[in-house]
Parts: sequence; C-alpha cells; structure tokens
Amino acid sequence: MAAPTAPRPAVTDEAHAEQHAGFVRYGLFERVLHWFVALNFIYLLLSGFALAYPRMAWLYPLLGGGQTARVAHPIVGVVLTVGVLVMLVLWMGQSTFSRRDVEWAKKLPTYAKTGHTDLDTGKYNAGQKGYFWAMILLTVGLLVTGIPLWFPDLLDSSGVLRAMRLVHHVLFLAFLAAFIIHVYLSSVAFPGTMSAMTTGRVSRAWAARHHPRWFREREAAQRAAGEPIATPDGEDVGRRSDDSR
Amino acid sequence: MADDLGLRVRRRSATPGGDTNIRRDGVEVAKIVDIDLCIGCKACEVACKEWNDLPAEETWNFGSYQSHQDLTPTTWDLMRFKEVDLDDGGLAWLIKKDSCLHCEEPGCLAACPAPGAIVQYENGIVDFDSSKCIGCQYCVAGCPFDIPRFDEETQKVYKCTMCVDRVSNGLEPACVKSCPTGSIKFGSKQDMVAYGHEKVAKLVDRGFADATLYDPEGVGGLHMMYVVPRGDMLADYDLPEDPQVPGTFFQALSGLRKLGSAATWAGMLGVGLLFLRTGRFRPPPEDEAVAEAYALDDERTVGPPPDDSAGAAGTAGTNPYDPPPPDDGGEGRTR
Amino acid sequence: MPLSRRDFLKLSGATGAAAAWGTFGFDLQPAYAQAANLKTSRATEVRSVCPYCAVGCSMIAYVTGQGGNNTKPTLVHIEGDPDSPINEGTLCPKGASTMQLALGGNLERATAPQYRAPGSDEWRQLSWDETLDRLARLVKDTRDETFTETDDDGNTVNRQTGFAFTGGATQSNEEGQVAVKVIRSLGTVYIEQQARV
Amino acid sequence: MAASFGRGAMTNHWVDFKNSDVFLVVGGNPAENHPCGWRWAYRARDERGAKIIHVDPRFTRTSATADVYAPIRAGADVAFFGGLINYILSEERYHADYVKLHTNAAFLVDEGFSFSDGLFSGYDEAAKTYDTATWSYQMEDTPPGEPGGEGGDSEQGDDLPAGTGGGEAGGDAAPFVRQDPTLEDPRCVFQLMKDHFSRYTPEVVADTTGMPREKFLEVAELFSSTGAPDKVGNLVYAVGLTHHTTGVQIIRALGMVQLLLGNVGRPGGGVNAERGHANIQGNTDNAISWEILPGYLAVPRPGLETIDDYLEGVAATGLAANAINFFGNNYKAFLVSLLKDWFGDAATADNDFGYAWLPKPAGNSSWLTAHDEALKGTLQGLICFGFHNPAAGPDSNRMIKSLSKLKWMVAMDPLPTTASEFWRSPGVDPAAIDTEVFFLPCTHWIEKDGSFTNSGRWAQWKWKALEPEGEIRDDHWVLAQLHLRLKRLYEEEGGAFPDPIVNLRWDYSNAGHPDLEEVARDANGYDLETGLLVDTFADLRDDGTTSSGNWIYAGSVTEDGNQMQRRQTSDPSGLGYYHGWGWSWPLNRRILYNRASADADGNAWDPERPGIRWNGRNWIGDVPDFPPTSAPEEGKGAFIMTGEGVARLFAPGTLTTDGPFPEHYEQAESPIVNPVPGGRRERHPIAHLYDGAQETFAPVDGDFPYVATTYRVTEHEHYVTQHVSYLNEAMPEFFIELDPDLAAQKGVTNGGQVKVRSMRGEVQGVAVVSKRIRPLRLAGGKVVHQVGIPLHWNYAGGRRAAASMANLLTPYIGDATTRTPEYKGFLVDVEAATERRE
Repeated sequence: MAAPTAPRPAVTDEAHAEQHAGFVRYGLFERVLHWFVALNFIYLLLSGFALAYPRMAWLYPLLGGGQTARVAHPIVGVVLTVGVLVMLVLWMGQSTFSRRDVEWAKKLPTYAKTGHTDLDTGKYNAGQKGYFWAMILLTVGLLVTGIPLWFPDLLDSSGVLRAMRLVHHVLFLAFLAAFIIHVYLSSVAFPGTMSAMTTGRVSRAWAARHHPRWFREREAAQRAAGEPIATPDGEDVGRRSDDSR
Repeated sequence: MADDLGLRVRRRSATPGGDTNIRRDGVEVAKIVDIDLCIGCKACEVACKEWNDLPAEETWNFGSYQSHQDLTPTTWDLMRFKEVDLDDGGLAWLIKKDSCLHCEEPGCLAACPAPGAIVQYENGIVDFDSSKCIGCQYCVAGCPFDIPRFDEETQKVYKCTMCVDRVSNGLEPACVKSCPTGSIKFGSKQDMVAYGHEKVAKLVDRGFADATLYDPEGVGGLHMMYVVPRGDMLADYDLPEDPQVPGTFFQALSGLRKLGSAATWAGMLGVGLLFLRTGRFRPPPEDEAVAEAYALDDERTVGPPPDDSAGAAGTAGTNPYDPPPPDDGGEGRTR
Repeated sequence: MPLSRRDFLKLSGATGAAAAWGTFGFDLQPAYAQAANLKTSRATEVRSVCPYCAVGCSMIAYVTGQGGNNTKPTLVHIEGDPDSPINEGTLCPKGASTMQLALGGNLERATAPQYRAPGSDEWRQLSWDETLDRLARLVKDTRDETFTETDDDGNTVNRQTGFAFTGGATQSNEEGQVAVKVIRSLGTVYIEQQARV
Repeated sequence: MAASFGRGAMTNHWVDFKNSDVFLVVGGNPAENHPCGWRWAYRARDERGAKIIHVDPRFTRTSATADVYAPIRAGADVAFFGGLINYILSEERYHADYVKLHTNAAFLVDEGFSFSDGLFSGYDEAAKTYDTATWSYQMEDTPPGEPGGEGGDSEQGDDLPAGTGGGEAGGDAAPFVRQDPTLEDPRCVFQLMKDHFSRYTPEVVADTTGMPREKFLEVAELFSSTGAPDKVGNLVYAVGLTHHTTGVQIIRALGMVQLLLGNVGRPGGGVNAERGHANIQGNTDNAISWEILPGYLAVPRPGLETIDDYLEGVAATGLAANAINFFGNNYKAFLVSLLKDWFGDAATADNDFGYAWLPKPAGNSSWLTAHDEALKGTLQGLICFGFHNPAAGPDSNRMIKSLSKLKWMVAMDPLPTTASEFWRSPGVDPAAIDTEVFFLPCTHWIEKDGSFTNSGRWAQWKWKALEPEGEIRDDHWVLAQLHLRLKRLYEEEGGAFPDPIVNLRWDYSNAGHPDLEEVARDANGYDLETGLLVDTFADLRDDGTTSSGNWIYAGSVTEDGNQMQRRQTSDPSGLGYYHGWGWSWPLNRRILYNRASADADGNAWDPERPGIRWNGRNWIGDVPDFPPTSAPEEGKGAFIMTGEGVARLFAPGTLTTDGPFPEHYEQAESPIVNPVPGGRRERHPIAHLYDGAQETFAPVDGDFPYVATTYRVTEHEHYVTQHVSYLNEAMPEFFIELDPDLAAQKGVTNGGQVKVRSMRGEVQGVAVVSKRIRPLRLAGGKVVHQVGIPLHWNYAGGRRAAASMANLLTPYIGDATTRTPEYKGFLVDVEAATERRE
C-alpha cells in the first residue's frame, strides 16, 4: 500500500538512515490504532473469561471487581468495535480477495509446514486477509449479540437472551482462536514481523521473502521517487552479504 | 461450608462443585398461598416492606386495586388483581400474591455468572447476596416466573428472601405471620404439600372441579406453592402452565464452557507444538530473497529487473528466474 | 433511616478486602447472604392493641433497651401477638404498618400546642399554660353565658348549650371515662362520638 | 338492637364466627374492614363447610371470597329484609319452638294499632310526628292471681341484697300483657307481622332492590336453612345498614330475621354489628353520646325532676309473668352508683345523689343538631377529641361553614385533622374566619396505657411502649388540667351554677394526671362501706353505699386485679370463648342472650354447640345471661334486659319512634318512587329536616340520576392513614368506582379522571371502571347505575387531596331515631374530566 504521498521532508542523515532501513509497512496512525484495538481486546478477553467461566472468576479483582467488569465489558466492546471499523475503512481496500488468494489458500498446508508459498503474494496473503475479515465480522457479531445482554429489557423474551448468550460465547471462542494464530504468526513464527507493528518497518529480505509483489511495488515506487535503495545498515543494496540467513 | 446464619448451603451460583453435602439435615421449609382464603388485603405486601425496611414508593391508582404496576427492587411482594368473567355469567376477582417462588431448581442461580451471588440453602430458600451481585441481570432472564428486579441506583438485583433471617432464627416469614385469613401458610415442604392436597380435595367438594396444587415439576417443585381453586385459569393468574428451567440452555452453556476451555488450552498447546515442529521461518539472506521476489514477477507487473542499478541481484551467474536448487532441508530454512 | 439499612444483607465483617486476592477460584468467605442479625432479637416486647378497627388485634411492639430509666425506648418493629385468640399473630395491612403511625407518620408531628388567631392563616406555637388558661377562660365564659338552670316550662335542666364535645372512639375506655365525667359536669348536652356517624 | 333485644351491642364475638353454618353479610365489607376478625368465617368454611353470602351494591373483596354474591341498590335494605321475613314466614322456615319461647310473637297488640299507605296509626302529617300510644300491647284488666316474677333475680349466684329499691316486679306490678300461645289470634304479633310483610313478595324485592328474583330466592333459601335447630346462621353487618334514614328499622328487620330463624343467643349465631374504630364500642359504653349516661342509662329529660320521676319515666316495667326485667329493676342502683362515682360525698340521699346536677337536653342534641346550632351561630365552642368533623360530614361544605361560625375550637389529636385545619381548607378564606383554633398535640395509642373494647365487647389492656416527644401530652392530662383550672376559676370568681364542677369527685392520687389504672378501678366501682372493688354489678346498691363509673364494666377490675390484662390462652369448650383472655362486659360473658341457645327444658338446641345448658343445678357453658340457678321449669324469659322478658318482634311505642315493624321508605335522594305496594310514596314520614337541608335534596328523575354510596378500603382507616407512607403506597389516592356501561356513556376511561357532582358538592378522582359494579334493573325496567366513592382522602395531609372528600356529596339528613347521617344511597351525576386536580 503506498504511503500517503505527503511532500517528502528534507533528507537529513538520521532521517535518511532511518527511513531507508527497509520498507515502511505501517504508518504511525495504523500502529496506534492496532495496539489500541489490541489492548481493548485483551480487556474484553479477560473480562469475557471471568464472566463466562466460573473457574476464571478470580480474574474479577484484576479487572476492577465483578461489578466494574460487568459495566466495563460492554463499553470496551463498543470502543473496540469503533477501532475495528476504523481499521475496516483503513485496510479494506488492500484486503479484498482475489484469484491469487484462492491459490494461496490451496497451498495452505505447505505454508503451515514451510511458512512459505512460492506465490507472488502481495502486501497481504489470503490468511491475513481472512483474519482481517474474520475479525471484522466477529466483532460486529459480538456487538450484535452483546447489545441485548447489555440491555436485557430491550428484547422482551428471555429465550432470545439465552440464545444471544450462547452465540456471543461461540463468537468469542472463534475470535480467540483466530487471535491465537494471529499472535503466534506475527510474533514467534516469522521473525522480523513484529517490527512492522512496532517501528512500522520491515527488512527488505522479509518483504521480498513474504510479500514479493508488495516488495517489488515498494522498490519501484522508491526508485520512481529517486531514492537510493538502502539496506538496514544504510549502504546500497547488493554489496553486503549478511549472515542473517 | 456452614455459614454464620446456621443455615447450610446446598448450592451457590457460579461455584463449581455443586451439592456435596452427603448429610441431609434440617427441615426443608415451604410457603403455600391458598388463593381460596386470600382476600387481597395486602397485609403481606405491607408486612414485607415493614420487616425488611423497604422504602415506600410513589404509586398512583391506574384504575385497579393493585398498588404497583409490577414488582420493583424495593417491592418484593405484590398483590395482583384481575377481573375475569366466568362462563356461568358470574364474575371472578382473581387475586394473587406475586413474589419469588423459591424453585427447587432455581433458574436464576444456574444463570448467574457471579460466584455466590445467588445461594440456595439446605432448607430450600433461594436468596440473593447483593454484596456479590454484579448486576448482569442474567437471573432476570433465567427466572421462569419473571420475579427478580434490577435496581438502577445500586446496580443490583433483588427479590423476596423468604425472610431467611427470620427463618434461620426459628420464626416464620413476616408475610406468613401477618396474613389475616391464614391464606399464606408456612412449614415443612411435606406438611405444606399435604395441606395443599387436603385443601384441593375440599375445594373440589365445594364445586371447584379444576382446583389444583401449583407445584410444577418443570422447576423441580416450589418452596412457595399455590392452591388455585380455578386451576383452569392459571394463565389469568400469570402462572405458567409448565414452567421449565431452560435445561437445554444450561447444558449447552456448560458444554460450551467445557469446549471453550478445552479449545483454548488446545489452541495454546497446538501453537506451541507447531512452533516446536516448524520453528521460526526466517527470511533467507536479503539478496536471495530479493532474487526470488523478482523471479516470481511472472506478470511483469513491475518494470525490467534492475540490471543496471546497484540494486541488481548480486548472485553471480544465476538467472534470477531459474528455479531455486533443491535444499538440503536445513534447519528452518527452505526455499 | 440511613440508606445502609436497606443493604443490611451485606456481611458487616470481612468484606471485599479478604476476597481481593483470593486464591484461584476458591472463595474464602462463608455464604453470608442473610448476615443480618434478627432485628428484634434483643428488643423488649411490649403488648399493645391495634389502634385502628374494632377487631382488637393484639400486637407486640419491639422497643430497644430493657426499660431502664436512662434509655429512651426506640420502636424497632411491631407484629401480631401469636397468643391472642382473636388474631393469632396476624395483622391486616393497617396493623402491619402501625410502626409508621407510631413514629408520627410522614408529617412532622407538632410537639407543642399550636394556636391560630382569628383571621390568621398560620399556626403559632404556645406554651401549655397559656393554652390551658386561655381555654379555661373561653369555656367558663361560654358556659356562663349560655347556662340555663330552668327551662321555660319551669323544669330544672342545668344545661349549657354553648359548646359541644365530639370524639372518643379512638381513645381508651379510661380516657373516655375522664372525658364524659368532666364534660357532663360542665352541663354539656352536645356530646357525641364516631358511633353517631 | 336495644329495641329488639334490650342491649345495643354486637351479640356474639369474632372468634365465635367459627361456629356458624351460614353467614349473611349485608351492608358490610368485613373482608376489607375487619380482616383479622372475618378470618374466622373462613375457618368456619374450611372446618364446618360453612357458606358465605354477601349482599352489597359493589362486588368487593368480601364478595370475591363469598360463596354467593347478590347485588343490591344502596338504600333498599328494608325491602330486602322484608322479603326475607316474608319468605321465612310464608315458607314456614322459622324455628317455631324458639319463636314461641323467646320472642313476643304471642303478645296481643292494642286494637288501636294499624298500618295503611305506609303509615302506622297515630301519624300527624302537619307536625310530621307519631303519637305512639297505640303501639302497645293489650294488657290484662286485673293483675294475675299468683304474684309475677319475684323481682329481678340476681345475676351472679348471690341474690340481690334485700331492698334493691323500686321497680320490683310482682308486688304492686302493672297488669301483664295478654298472650295467645297458639299464635292464631289475628291481633297477636305473629299474625300482624305475617300480614305486614306479606307485601314484600320476591317480585317486590326485585323491583325495589334491583336484586334479580332468582338470586334473592337463592339467598333466602340458603340463609333460611338455618331455621333448623341444628343449624346456626350468622348475620353480619356494619355501617352499610346504619347510614340510612331507615337505619334503625333495618337493624330491627335483621333482628327479626335472626329471631325467626332462632339464631340469637347461640354460638355461631346472633346479630353481629361490626363496630368501626378501635374503641368505638368502649366509648359508646362510656356514653360519649348525647342521649345516654355511662352504661346506657337514659339521659334525664326535662320534667323528670327527681330520681323517682326519672325511674318512673325511663326504667322498664315487667310486662310478663316470666320477665326478669333485670335492667328495669336495677336502674336506680346503677344510676345512684354512677352519681356516687362522679360526685362522691357531695352526692347524698337528701340531694337525690346530685341527680339535678345532670344536664337535661331540651330535645335531640345529636351530631347533626349540634353542627346545625353552630351554623345558626348559637353554638360558640367545640372541643374535638380526635375527630375529623368536616371529613366525617355529612355535607362537608356545610360542616366547614358551621365550624367557621364558632368563636373557638380545640382539636386534640396526635396528627392534624380536617377539623384542626378547616380554616385553611381549599376554597376557604382564612381571613374571613374568626374562630380561635387550638391544636393540642396528644399521645398515640402506643404512648399510654388504657384499654380498648372491641366489637365483641372484649376489653383488652394495652401497655405504654414509647415516651412521647417534646411536650406532647396525654388526652386525660389535658382534660384534668382543664377541669382543675375551671374548678379554681369557679371557686374564685363563681359563675353559672358551679355545683357540678366544684363537687366533681377528683381524688386521684395525681390530680393533674390521673392514672388510668385508677380510672379503670373507678369505672368498675367500689363498695363504699368496705372500700373494696365490687365483683359484679349485682353488688351495686341504690342507697348510695356503692359507686361505679360504668355498671356494665363492674367486674373488669376487681380485688383480684385488672381482668382486662389477663392473657390466658385456654379454651376448654372449643367454641372459642377463651374466658381467660382480657375481659368482656357484662361479667366476661361472651355471647349475649345465651339462655336462648337452650330450649324450654334447658337443653341446647344443638348439643355440639351449646351456649349454656342446665345441668340440673345451674347453667354451665358460657357465663349465663340469666340467673345462674333459675331452673328452666321456672320458665324465666331469656331476654333479661327487656320488660317483656323475651325478644321483641313487635317494638312498642316506648322504644321506637318510626314504627313497631320496619317499613321501607325511599331515602332523602332516591332514583325511583317507592314501588312497595301499600307503601308511602313520599320520603320517610318523620325523618327530621334541618332548615336549609331539604332544598339540597335532588328530586327523582332530576339531573342526578345515579345512586352513589361511600365506603372504606382495607388499606386505610378513615383519615389518619393518609399519614402512613406504606398505606399510601398500598392504596395511593382517591378513586371513584363505576360500571363499564356508565363509563362508556360518559366517555370515562379506566385510570382516567372522573368528576362526580351532587346537589351539595363535587369530587374528582381516578376512575376505576369495573364490572364489579353492576347497573341494576328496578321497577318498570328502569336501569339504575351505581357509583362507589371511598372516603379516606382529604385536605389534612393527604396527597392530591383537594377535591376528594367523599362527604362533600352526602345529604344533611339522619335516621329518624338516632340521626345517623344517610351516607349510603344518594344521587349524583358523573362527568369525565381531563387533567388531574391537585
């Protein structure tokens, strides 16, 4: 995704070094948004567990007491939904499925085993797009099933309330499963990924390896903008062979 | 776990372990409302308020002798009035004392997610402990008779406690003692059921063919039963024909909990195993990765390879489009 | 009544603190849903009769203190007297709420004589001496002015028709005896109570 | 009731209701107004299969739990009872032996007595009064051969000491009444009664009362089934029957029903008037009533100069050989004892024991008259002892005008009342009212000792539980202080006839604040020679050597202590006597006239439920209302308080003002003309019309077509419960009940606002539109709608109370004899209203 084409600041050495240590994957706003939603989700996760699982009731004191947890949970849920909707607006464009994603999906087993498909993956592979859309739908689903639990006398039938409680729980589990995978893949399984969301930058090797098409687009864009292609340690590419195999 | 009220607890909400008391001691108490004797005088309503120090509310006459439109967090007992035409042309003024029925299988207790907020004592009384209630109102949905009421101010739910403080000190509930005509009786469950059957028989003799003792099995029987002379008009009395504790729901809920906790653990372990098995997928050296990237550019989506600029793939002699040589399956790195 | 009376359900002793860091899923506190001690358990019982209707239900007033001189008894609760053969411990809604009547109802109960001067639109407080002196004067003047010893037919009648006395159905027999004695001794003929209406 | 049986109190008591087989509740709503007493009826139903009949204009909570409900038009009760009497006589369901033995059915009536066109003989149309001379018995021309009864036998075992003064039956007694034991003689009471009520056929009843004919027959058949010896019927009523211009006659009629069915004097039977307030019975016994002295002694009339004149004019004389005439014979003993209690040593034989100091009213001085005098300006002052004069009405606007004319007024009450606040009631300009008003804060029932006497004549002592706040004082403290000040003023300044005041005995140990135990002992009475408390009124003597503040309470506080404080809970008889709980007058007797519960041989009509029965030596069971050792063979009359010795079906002229037999007259405001054949078309012949009142009575078929009645609900007690928040919550505000058809006609919605107007006033409140009130079909198919108006709300502390006093509507007219106002059955108009009125 092309960074917003704001006028480029004057290039200073530090800026030059910093800007050219690989590619910018996420801007500041995107990262802040991501962590904002992540934290809300963590709270929801914990209070959800406490509310739904008696054995986890010991969590209440950590969450400000049973009463506070019960009051906060829906509010935080709404806040999360707002964050997710902003994400939707922000990343919807890049997350639309295409033929290529079907290919990727077929090669999922190899991906699981090897962590790589030799497909020309763009900025997001099908798994990531899948997670994106899953998260959106699950969030909305949780909101829809959560509102009646928050305002019980909204729907006048306790049967529907009970159903809502079960569905809310199931959606929560699904979200949890997806969340576990998301965390695993982005932190442990593929080194060099976390930086995308912390510093916002990824190494050229990481980009080329995992998102070749996106990598090429970025290079072409940089070349078009007349910038030297810099390696993480600031020299021109090609001459350094590092041991970061 | 005996508690300082001298009442043994049989079940506590959101507390696993269930009823482990092997010794069944103490009397299982019960109230019974004999509607035939009820004159709708609201003595029980006022006695309940007075004993429990519940504040009087601002009420208004909405065209009936009924004092409140509905139970409220500070009105735990309400006389409901309803005028119904009888098919023999006469008129019946159905008057019912509406308060918690203290089910044997309390729907509220099963639905409550806060540990210890709803307690069922050994003697059958179901009571709310407002210090533990988190105000989620699941009990309101769980109750087949729509009794518990949520207080906006304290964010807690309240209902009739069957004067458990009086009962645990050997007294009868305040409404029972005050009821002028003895319509509300109190005693052991067996005695009250016996009284119920005996009174139903008398009512049948008096011509109430459908007289019935309301003690539905769907909720495991009640500790506040009704003798209903006109058993065919339960609906008019807002007494559900066959109230059920939503058994399937609770099974589904506990099943889901088991599944949920299992799935969470499985998820964690699964990811762990996956990690042990596949290790980290580090990207190959930069130049190799870049070469691969351009090799995949089968659609010429991005200009000619940068053979002239410094960025060209530096691996001597190999055509960037050649398929990568088979690897020896080195640790964690395959092409 | 301080609001805390209403959630007397809460155990006064160990509250949330002990539970804050409770070990996993194991709740240290005993079930204390009804920790309230029976509010009448240490009160003194006084036998009374309901002031409302003529059934004559016996009732027990629970007051604090053991009747010692230094404690001013506070009414805690009123309920029916189970020994009475008439009401056998039961009370109707009026009887069940007599505690509120005893505590003065929801109006501020006047605790000293009030006086309304002719034409005025508000009460003024008076001392008992002023009130009773003024009253005695009014009663005497009215009686003297309207007293007839013998009527037109020469019969001795010794009556005053200046003022009337109404009321009595809510007072005890003994107060009634004092009233009829004092009022009749003044020569009153207009003397009535609720039995008439 | 005094005219029928000799005493004016409820004959049985609450617990006794468990012994009844059939209850007939008319003009009363016991389930709502006496719940803890009425519970015994349900005990009877559950244990003995009793049946409950409720006859009422409204389907109330009593009806909801009754077995049979019958609607009736408010104001048509004499017609209903007349129909019942006719049914009992024509279907011969009466208890023949009982009627012959215990009633004056066999007495022959004076030839001059007659009845036609709704009027009894002796009516003076102009003066609107009766000459009751012809309402008397045929007397035998010479006294009988053997002497009549040997004078009043004593009550309690030991005979009356010699020399119990005049009035001794036998001796120089008047001649006795001629009787025809076969009841065939056309002039005997039985035949005259049969003839009189033959006009009240079921059809006439239906036309007059609006009660469907089949429903009336169902009620009549069910209740007259208690005419059998082994069945007992209980007739329960309340102010629903007394609040009429024909009030006394209604009570006479239901008394006759119970006598014909042989229910009086028997456990589970009797005529049970449910008294209202906690101690309305007690302070009626203590004579806070214009026409009596404590113990129901008649107040002296002008012209009865001496005690002997008084006894001559008031005390009953024996009219039959077997009449004990206990009251008549001991009248002097009771009066002298009262005078000795009041005036102590100042009452001596030579000043007629201070008899002259008793005031003699010029004529009727009842509630309506007193307030009428106030309206005319002749009454200057009012001492109000816990009473809501304006709210009690009738015609509250007129009452407020009356109070406004007063020079001074005292209201003694724990809480503000409509009397103490009249000068700033809605629509009144305080500046225009010159009354000096005092409000004296008095103690609640729980802040003082004293005894309450309940409707069943049980006196129960209550103990002080709370200290009053601030300078709140006891009522009797105020009265004592007032008396002492007046006494000092009269001693210092003199004034009009100070004798009764200065001579009033006031030797309490604390003169300023008499101790109620001492007062109770005075009421019981002393033998002044021994200084000991008397055990029974039989010990009272007429020579000034005994004193008693109220002879019927003799025995309440004896040397054995205050019997009213007894709390024993045993009842060996199982019939609910509980003789060890409290003390009931007279002499702890639980069922009055219980001699009538046994036949001529002294055996109980129903062995399972004996009142008293003869065991060969004396009467056992309840405390006998009969000389305990007078064997059945002596044939003494069961009703010891009457001159006739038996109960009165026919009430002679000396005891009634508007007719020996009840007759239906339409009320002051009636929707129809009297449909009873041979009845009087106009209003009641002698009901007193206060000037200015008659103009406020709505005519028949005028612009006030609906019949209204006032009543109480169980959540409130008259007006004081407006100050109790739990009861305001239970029954929050003034409402008006009307039937759906009328509501539809007037566009009134349930829960909406409705305005009700009468010729005298207007109220507005929430409309309770309910099928429980039914339009009734009267004579000629005329449909009459009824409206119900509860009376608990007013401007003294109530909420939304401006236009909510029920008695703003009621007519200013009272019963012909007792002047009890006619609150039930007056004419109103109904109108939908929009906004709520504060």
